[in-house]
Amino acid sequence: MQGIISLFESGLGLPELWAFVIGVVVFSLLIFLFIALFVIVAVWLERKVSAVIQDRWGPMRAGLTIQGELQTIADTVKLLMKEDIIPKPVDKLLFILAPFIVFTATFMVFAGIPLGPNAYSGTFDLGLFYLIAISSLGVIGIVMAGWASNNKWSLYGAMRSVAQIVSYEIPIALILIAVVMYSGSFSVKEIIATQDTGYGIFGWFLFRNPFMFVAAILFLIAGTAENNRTPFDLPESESELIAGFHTEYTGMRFAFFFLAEYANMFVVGVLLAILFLGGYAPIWHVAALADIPVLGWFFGSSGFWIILKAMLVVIIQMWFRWTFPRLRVDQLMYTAWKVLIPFTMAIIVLNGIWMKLFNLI
Amino acid sequence: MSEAQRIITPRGHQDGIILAKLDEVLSLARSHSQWYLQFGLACCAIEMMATAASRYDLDRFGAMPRATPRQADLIFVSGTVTLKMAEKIKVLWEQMPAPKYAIAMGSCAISGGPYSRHGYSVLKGVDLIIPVDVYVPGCPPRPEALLEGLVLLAEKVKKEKLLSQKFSKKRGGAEK
Amino acid sequence: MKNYFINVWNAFYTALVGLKVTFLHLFIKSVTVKYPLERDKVPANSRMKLEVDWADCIGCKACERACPVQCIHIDTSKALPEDNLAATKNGTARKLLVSNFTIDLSECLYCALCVYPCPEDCINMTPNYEFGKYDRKLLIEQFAPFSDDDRAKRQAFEEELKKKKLAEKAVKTKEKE
Amino acid sequence: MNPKKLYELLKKRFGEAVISVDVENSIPPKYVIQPDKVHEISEFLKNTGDLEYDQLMCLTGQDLGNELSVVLNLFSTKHYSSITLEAKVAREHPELDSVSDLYATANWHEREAYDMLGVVFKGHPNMKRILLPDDWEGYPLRKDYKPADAWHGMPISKELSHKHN
Repeated sequence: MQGIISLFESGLGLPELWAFVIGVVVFSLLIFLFIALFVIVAVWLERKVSAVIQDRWGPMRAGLTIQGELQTIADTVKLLMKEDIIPKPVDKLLFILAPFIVFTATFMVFAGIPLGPNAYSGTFDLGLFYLIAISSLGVIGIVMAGWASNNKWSLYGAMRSVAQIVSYEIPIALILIAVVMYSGSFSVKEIIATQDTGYGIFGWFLFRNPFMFVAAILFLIAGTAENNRTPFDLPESESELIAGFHTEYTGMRFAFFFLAEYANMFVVGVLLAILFLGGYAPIWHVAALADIPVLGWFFGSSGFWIILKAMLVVIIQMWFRWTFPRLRVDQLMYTAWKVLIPFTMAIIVLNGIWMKLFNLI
Repeated sequence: MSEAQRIITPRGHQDGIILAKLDEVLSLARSHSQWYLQFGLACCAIEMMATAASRYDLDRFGAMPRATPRQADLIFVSGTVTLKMAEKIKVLWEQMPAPKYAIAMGSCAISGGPYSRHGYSVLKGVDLIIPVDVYVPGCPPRPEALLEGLVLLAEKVKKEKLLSQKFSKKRGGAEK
Repeated sequence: MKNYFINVWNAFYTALVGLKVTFLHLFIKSVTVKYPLERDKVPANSRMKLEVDWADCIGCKACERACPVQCIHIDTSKALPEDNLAATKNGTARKLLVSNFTIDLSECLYCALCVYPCPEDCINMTPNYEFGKYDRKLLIEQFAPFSDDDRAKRQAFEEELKKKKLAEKAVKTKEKE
Repeated sequence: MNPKKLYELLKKRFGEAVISVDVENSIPPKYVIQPDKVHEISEFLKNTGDLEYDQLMCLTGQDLGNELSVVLNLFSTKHYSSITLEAKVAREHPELDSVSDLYATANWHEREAYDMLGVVFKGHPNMKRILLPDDWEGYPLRKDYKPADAWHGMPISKELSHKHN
């Protein structure tokens, strides 16, 4: 982002303030474009993954080939054209605000995500802390949506969502401690730099010790629960709660929830990539590529690696969704409080012992 | 689709080529994205479920099942509409956002079917309470027949011109 | 404590088994019939749409009486001088003209009870299932190839005949008295 | 137990309440009883040692023309025998004792008989319509039932429904 601002400042000769404002706007638009593009691809991919797992074809009629690649665009156009219903008994202000808060929380997370060593919007010393804190802000929007809808199913969905996210925040935070024990810093750049040892995937925290491997799996489970996806989709379980907290939302307002859900999937993917898969660090360094103008940029700082790794996690999440049935509420709470939290605590302790044994401290 | 052309005569519009073309594109997109609310009432519901399953796969047409009427574009009324249930169908229909469509599946939903003469508790056709776009006859229809109904509906949606209609209304109701 | 770990391991292990099952389905060929492009073969004797070969109908109304939901309607009239009625394919001479033969396909049960009593085998179930319509009135199928004017003409002729008969009867009864 | 023997046993115990037994024309044998003794007789049949009719297979209402009747099909899982009880009730005030405290199955079946024929079961915990809407008028399975023109503004008969056709 600094690069863009300085480009406006020096390249176009704009005053500092204007350059800053325009730079911020341009950068946010770029992020928005990226999210929209990702969601369009991810929704299509999700439907295709589900189709393949169920031996079906999936969308095949919208688009130029038989794979229905324009399906999501058709859906978006349709959602844009739908009537916007605001039921009479709702709390109007909260009802309108809720989807935007949910989306904004997800949107803000992207500010802390680095795509390459030089491609990030801001430098945070507590970058990881920021990511976790902001990504769980969306639950406020969900509660607002559930409360404002004046619908019992919405309220149930919202309440379940709060209980779920509050519970699953804890194992995630505890796993962060395990990671930070290795990196010694909360800065995302620092964490990635610690993993970029030159040994390719063997530098990743995933393979540092057996407990970190378990921690990665637990993080994936907790992350899936964080963004309310099957098998943890209790806030919007359609067989019990109609559509949970977004039962009363139509057209574009619903699309924002949709957008936020898929963007959240990407966030979990990126977090997992940063924490365990080496972030934007390439899987192998090819020194010869760095000097070639386009390829060097593409494999160096374009975000290719981190997006690839995040996409992998996103696909694994989709795989989860079309494999597992939904958990019961008590099973959900059992998983969080009686399995994930004790296990993560044990991982921290064992990590410390391991590091002491191998003189890594 | 001679049937389609016969019923839906193209509306006259003088809104310029851009609006008309845009309308065409938008209607094309809408015709490929009909999220449906399933309203299974009797034996036809089983065929409807079979249609959504792997063998016939409604998802190929861009049709996604939605649990809430607020996010649905299309309602499948499949089965015997009793008077007690008719009220609920009406409520659900009114909760759907426009533009919305309905498909009546099976003899019972279309006209009461076998209950049309002596069924004291059966509504004689769901089109008495909600406007039905496509009638899929059969007792019950094959899954392919329902898919044909969906294709017929898509043909109908493609011919709609929502934008032109809206703007001509704003300009003083040239539509009439 | 031991149970707890066994439980956790079982949960994890069975989840992996589930993931394996769905993963293997990536390599199974799709079972979908891509309907508008290809379709299932329907057995030749399957009961779908009713079809009537009007040229063979003798207007006996056996099917109308057999129908459990009364969705068949047949009107017959005496043949006009200009209609020359050919014999049916079974060789039966047609004495009446079927001026109106409608089947309300929206009420039809597809039970085939109308097929068996037909003496001329002219009403049949066909394996055609694609006849969705935009309007319910279009589901009332008319099999007699006459325009409404034609039908009105025939009805008028029929009524004239009836009147004539009544008049003749009246004359006869008067003569008897 | 032999139907004739059972009839004599019942006659001895309940006297006039047991009217007749039909063995020839009815399988299983049909005992016609007084409506005000249905509960007592069922209780006796259920709890007596060598009878033990512990299952109610079906409870049906009938319209016999000038009177209504309620038929209970009882079955003994232990002795593998079944009998039919029939109680005839007046058309004007059809009232009967509920057997829902003896057989849980009777709960819904009695509600159905009430829904379709208007037979009131005294002592039933929740005597209201089960299939038709609560504000429905008339009892459709009575032979003199004439459906109304409309319910909540929705026409019922086909002729009224499709006047425009």
